[in-house]
Amino acid sequence: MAYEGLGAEDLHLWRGERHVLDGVAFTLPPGFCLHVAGANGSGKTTLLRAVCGLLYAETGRILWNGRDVSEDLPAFHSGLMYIGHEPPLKSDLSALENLRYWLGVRRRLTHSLLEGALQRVGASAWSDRPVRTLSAGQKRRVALAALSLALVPLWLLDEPTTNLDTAGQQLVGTLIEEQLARGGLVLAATHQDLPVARERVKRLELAVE
Amino acid sequence: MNWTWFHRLASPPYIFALARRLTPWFGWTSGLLIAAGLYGGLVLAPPDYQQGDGFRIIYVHAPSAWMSLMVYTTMAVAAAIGLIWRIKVAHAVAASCAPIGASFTFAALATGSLWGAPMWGTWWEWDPRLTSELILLFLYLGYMGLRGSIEDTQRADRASAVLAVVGIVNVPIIHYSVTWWNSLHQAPSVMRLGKPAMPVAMLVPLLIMLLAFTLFFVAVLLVRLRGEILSRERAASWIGEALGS
Amino acid sequence: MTRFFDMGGYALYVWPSYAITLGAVVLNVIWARRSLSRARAAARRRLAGGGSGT
Amino acid sequence: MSNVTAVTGEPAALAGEEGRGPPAPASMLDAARLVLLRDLKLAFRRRGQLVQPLAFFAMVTTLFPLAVSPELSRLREVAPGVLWVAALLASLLALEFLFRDDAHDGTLEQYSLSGQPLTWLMLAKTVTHWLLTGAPLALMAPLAALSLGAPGASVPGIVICVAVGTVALSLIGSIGAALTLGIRRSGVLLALLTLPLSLPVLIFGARATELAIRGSAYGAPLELLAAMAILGITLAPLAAAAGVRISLE
Repeated sequence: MAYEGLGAEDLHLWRGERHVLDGVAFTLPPGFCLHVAGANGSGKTTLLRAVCGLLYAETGRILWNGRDVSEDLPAFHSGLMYIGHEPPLKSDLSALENLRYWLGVRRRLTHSLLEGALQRVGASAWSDRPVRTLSAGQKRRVALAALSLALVPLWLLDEPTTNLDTAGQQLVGTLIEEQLARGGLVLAATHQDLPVARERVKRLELAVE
Repeated sequence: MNWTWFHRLASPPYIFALARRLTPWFGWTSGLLIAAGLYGGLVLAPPDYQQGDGFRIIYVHAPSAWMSLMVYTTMAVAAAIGLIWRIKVAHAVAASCAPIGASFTFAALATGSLWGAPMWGTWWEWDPRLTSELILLFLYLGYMGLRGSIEDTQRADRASAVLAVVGIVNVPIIHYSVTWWNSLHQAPSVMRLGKPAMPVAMLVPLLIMLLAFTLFFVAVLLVRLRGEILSRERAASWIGEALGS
Repeated sequence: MTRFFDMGGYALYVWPSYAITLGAVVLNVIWARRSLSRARAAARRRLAGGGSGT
Repeated sequence: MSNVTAVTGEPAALAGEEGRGPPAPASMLDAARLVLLRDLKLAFRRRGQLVQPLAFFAMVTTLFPLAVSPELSRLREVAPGVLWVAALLASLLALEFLFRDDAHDGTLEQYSLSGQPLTWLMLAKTVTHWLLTGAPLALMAPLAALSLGAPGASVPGIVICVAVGTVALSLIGSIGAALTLGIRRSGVLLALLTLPLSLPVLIFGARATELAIRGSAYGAPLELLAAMAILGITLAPLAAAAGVRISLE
């Protein structure tokens, strides 16, 4: 049963009376993207949070390269990036400062790396403005820069394309494809289409209870 | 190592049935013992040579004070077990403890004050034991306040469990600091429980009452526990059976 | 008998103490029973209402 | 095992920037330094919030002469109590902000998923809280004490006592702040949880300050205060981290 990549077995999770995850299971080999689809309230966010260990699933396990992640959560965490609905940015700091403090907790950074990542997502022009003055789409782009900087094998993205213009959505697609080409894995929860080549995408449809 | 007994013990249906079977035993035994203790304490025990009949308050004050600490300890141990091994039944035990402990802490404070009134000539004295008891009441209130403010039962269980464990680490420190503080500011208190020379006729009813209250705690805990288990189980098939009878 | 109730002059302190403590005992019994019956009622409602789960 | 190939995703396959190998992970010390620097920088961008607890402390200690009496001999007697109650309340006031913004904008999530020990990051945050409230309070306390009739010679003693005591207060407070995360209008509850636990700090702190004002040796209560601070450093971040994790669930 030891396989490479990410797997989930029989995840059950309740929120109060609601049975949000009802025996969810999937496997995802390296180089593939799992598109978690479903209507609002079908548990997309819950699944992502359960996979990365923020939520505790009452039954079931998460497997990473064939091993139960609960055996060594810190090691699992250092190999993943989770980006929720709202990019975790401090409104009083600039984009550059945000990235330095956010990613710096995980890995060593140099100024040129930060600059490069920001340039990549088209943020050079406004990287020293306080995040409070940025638009929702610009904040998303900062989060994309963080993703590419982290260089981790597993990405968990909650609605990665919201608030982005067409060019921004293309950028998401390109970044995901690069990640897959590196042998990385992506879990993306969105009710929209993913701008990624079909043959690399597996689909998981969640139903509302 | 064989852990099956552990899992059996932690399984809600088993505990639920066990609690239902054991409740009457604990309940009636404690009822009989309370009656015996009251008779012994109020009638058989001789008056104290210093405090006269006023000392008879000890038969309700000491068991209440004992309950306040014992219940808190039980709560903290159950909370720690629930936190570490994620055992729902343990959280249910902890949740059942708080109101019982708080009510007896209040009784211990009230009876302590009533006992102190004729002895000290004032209704409240910053006596170390009473002060510790007061802080313990605040700890209980904080625990129940935290539980009450979190809607999701699981989160409430885990957050309040952390608080209970933090509290039990602090209880000895608080007690020590209050005693230390008290020793600076006033003479040792009049109320001394551990008098070694307590005559047997006085001591026996006290021991009976301590035992009776402990059994009473178990009985009430078992009843509350069943309620807490029911509210934590979701549509499990055994609930139908449990409710049917 | 009056001597018993007088408690050597401490009646004002002894009897309220016993009343408060036994009151706590009785209240605990009542509260525990009520919380159990509430939980029962809630569980029954749950079984009757959303019993489709699992 | 057989299907492990060079292509599939060992983390090393993600070899980083322009083929320079995988990124070097940040050390625990780096992580703590960044958490601390970030909070300091944020605090200085919002100076108003920073000054509030200090202004509160000054206000409360000013109220006492007006409420009790302007006689310095009487004020000197109550001064330790006034200082410590005011410090306790001021530290409590600042606690509400300790994790609130981080919880709101998702920073706590990122901390708990960073692969760094959350306990350690919580300790870094609590140290920041102390630097922003405890340390300034320790510097302000002598001023308040002087205005309450304490002799000038007692200043160093008061600074040390308040500095050590507020370390313990920040640590105890971090537990309460973590546990009340996500609760609306948590202020009163936070006080109810934190104040009973802070009682020993109040007792030993006030006693040490009293001795310092009288000019006697205050070593014994100060040592007890320090013992509590050390116990807090070892245990409180664990509880705070557990509380934060629970609040994220």
